[in-house]
Amino acid sequence: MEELCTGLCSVLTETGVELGLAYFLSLLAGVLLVSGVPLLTVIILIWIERKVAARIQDRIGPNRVGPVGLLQTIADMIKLLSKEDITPTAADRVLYNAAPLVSFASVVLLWAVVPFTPFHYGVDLEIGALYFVAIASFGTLAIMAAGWASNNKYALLGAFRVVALLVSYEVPLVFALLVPVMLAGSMSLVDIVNAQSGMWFVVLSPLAFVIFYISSQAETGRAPFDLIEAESELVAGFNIEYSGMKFGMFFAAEFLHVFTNGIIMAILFFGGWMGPLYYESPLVAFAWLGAKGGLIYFTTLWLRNTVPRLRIDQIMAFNWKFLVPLSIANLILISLALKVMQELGIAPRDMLSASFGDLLPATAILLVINGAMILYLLGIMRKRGREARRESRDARAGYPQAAGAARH
Amino acid sequence: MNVLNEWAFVGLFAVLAPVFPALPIVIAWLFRPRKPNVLKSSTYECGVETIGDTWVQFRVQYYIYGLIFLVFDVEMVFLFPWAVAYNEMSLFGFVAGFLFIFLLTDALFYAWKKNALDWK
Amino acid sequence: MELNAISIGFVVFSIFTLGGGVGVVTTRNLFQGTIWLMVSLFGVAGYFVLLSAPFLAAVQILVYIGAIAILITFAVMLTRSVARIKERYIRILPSFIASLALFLILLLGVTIPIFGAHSPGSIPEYVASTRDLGAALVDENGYVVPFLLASVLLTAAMIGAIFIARDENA
Amino acid sequence: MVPLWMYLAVAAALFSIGVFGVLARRNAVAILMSVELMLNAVNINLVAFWRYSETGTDLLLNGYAFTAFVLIVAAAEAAVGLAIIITVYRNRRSVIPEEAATLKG
Repeated sequence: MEELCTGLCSVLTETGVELGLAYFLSLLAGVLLVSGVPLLTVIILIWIERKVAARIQDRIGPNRVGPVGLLQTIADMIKLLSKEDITPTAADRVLYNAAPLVSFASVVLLWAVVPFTPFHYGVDLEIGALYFVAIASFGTLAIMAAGWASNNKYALLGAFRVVALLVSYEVPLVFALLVPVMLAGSMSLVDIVNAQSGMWFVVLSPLAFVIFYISSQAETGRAPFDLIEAESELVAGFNIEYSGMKFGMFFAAEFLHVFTNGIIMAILFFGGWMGPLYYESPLVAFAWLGAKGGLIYFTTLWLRNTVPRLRIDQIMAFNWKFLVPLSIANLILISLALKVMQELGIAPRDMLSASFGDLLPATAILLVINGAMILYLLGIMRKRGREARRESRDARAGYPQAAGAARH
Repeated sequence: MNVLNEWAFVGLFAVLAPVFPALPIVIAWLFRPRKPNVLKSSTYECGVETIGDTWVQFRVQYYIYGLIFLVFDVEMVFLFPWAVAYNEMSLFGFVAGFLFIFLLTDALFYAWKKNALDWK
Repeated sequence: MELNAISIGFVVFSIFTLGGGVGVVTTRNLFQGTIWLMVSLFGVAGYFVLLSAPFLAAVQILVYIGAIAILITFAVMLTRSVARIKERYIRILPSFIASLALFLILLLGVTIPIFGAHSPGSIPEYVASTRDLGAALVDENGYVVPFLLASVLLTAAMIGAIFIARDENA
Repeated sequence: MVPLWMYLAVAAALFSIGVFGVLARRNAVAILMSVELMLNAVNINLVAFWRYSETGTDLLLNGYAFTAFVLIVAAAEAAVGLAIIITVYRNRRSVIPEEAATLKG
């Protein structure tokens, strides 16, 4: 993006445009180019999401508008445009209208730091990874504002539950995010990708990836954490009073957020644009990123359409009593092991220049540690599962009538 | 591109980002039908006029989750620089960071033992 | 002050900061007050960017908009009758005069001595990065003691606040 | 670049707004928010002085690190302060500090 901006800037100044204006125009072109990517993908994403959901549920999905239903989203948009937009009289008008804008904008803003290829990105901020977390917090505030501004008790209750869920799962998310930052020794997303030239971080710390994956599934409000859209419990949640295009914006923001998280995970743990022949052409690099992100995105859809929703107390207990301690333990163990290895000279201190061979001993040791932790966790889960089954069996034995009711 | 130019890009991005969702909403505002009536624009409830206020009593548990989250979030102010400097750090620096995390884990442990983590 | 990206940013963020601040103290509705507070603190984050401290800006947004705003909202909802009562301001005129006088004193006492000093040319080119901060935080000659004390403070705050806020009958 | 005194002037104004809020508001939550404004005015000053100090080249991090510490203290203050407000509200159904002055002799 840098060459493009400077190039455009110099072309414009040669044609006689004032320097400041030329600079502004080239910056604007860069912004439009980068933001075009998420805006175009969101249209396709909605189609993909519906098609995948349909296939998993043994349906066909949209297939009428356009070839294989590709234009269904356009048709939906036209429908939403013609819908009456109701603003409740009791609502706080400014916040009510601002909330969907902020919600969508906060997701689009994330794309400013996404490195598409080694040389094509919006900006390479020194604090890229932190930017990702900070911008996402605008989305949380937007949900809170939407729930409050609707002046509806269901909306407010829904917003409260969702916000409690979002902030809770942000803790393990950030602790898992610290692992790639620590390994790469930088928060810049470009540096993080480059540091994976020797070994993908998912190999060095699979547990961090799993924690990040689960919490980002919760952050986007997807099943099994879909309290945002808990239709059967809260009428519709925080967006109950929204209609027409404003509702559509919350909807589009959620879809885009899921895909954005897939891309971010590909960057943080799967080496971003890295892959065979990525240096041949930026298109190949871009394709690698898209393929990795798309694959992760597909698994989140799969999960969403397969698992049932958890109760809120289960969700909270799972987060605070399992995921948070686990993510802290993971961070401590990984950093301890790596530091000891660095002091002994087994592991390199600079991931950027480390080759595959340099990293092999460190990888093996970290994998063993991770494997031990996973085995230990499976042991705990098995014990808890056995206890839960025994409890339910005892309950059934004690209350035969209740057991009968449960069986039918 | 120096640091501030990067942020000029982000700033412009931030200005334009809300415009993208605003455009369809404005277009919809131009084309949409307008047939408001009192019933339609009233608050969505069970059909009966709300008595009193929307405010319902919230449980204090929300605040406690928010509080624990706040403490862990603020911790990131120090943990991110620590993680960035990790590779060049001596063993002493690592132990300091380790103690930092350990002390905060204590607080989480306290909350757990006091059943403050349960959704009641 | 010539017209460039920095001066435009400065003006915009000043409007955010001060406008938000005025909004906080004049809005009676506490939820709207929280939103105004966030507008103001967003402006402060913008200043941090202009002052080449982007890490602090990101952390400012993360901590205030991500966490403190949520916490204040939860507290407002828990003490819910507050938002309904018509809060009367007290001592408006004396408070206004006092704060105005304070502003003038600060302006005279702080601004005049450094007016003209630190001309833009003398601003250091290189600024410390996040890595420098991280290294200094755990350096024995740096901030390792405050670093650990901050952890103790946070632990104490969390334990204390949970102890206070918990329902005794639960 | 913007001269240093402009940052200080804005910080002074923000601090004064915060002082006005603390003096004139009666609601404890509003007072807490005003205190946050004052703390942030201090932070602007710290970062501005850090940036404009001519010794910035030898990596003096004092202003930078201090701001981070102020942020932490502000967060701890908000957490404990709000917890106290909630408890006082629960016991006395009021969030006006003057009405909760039982400890005063």
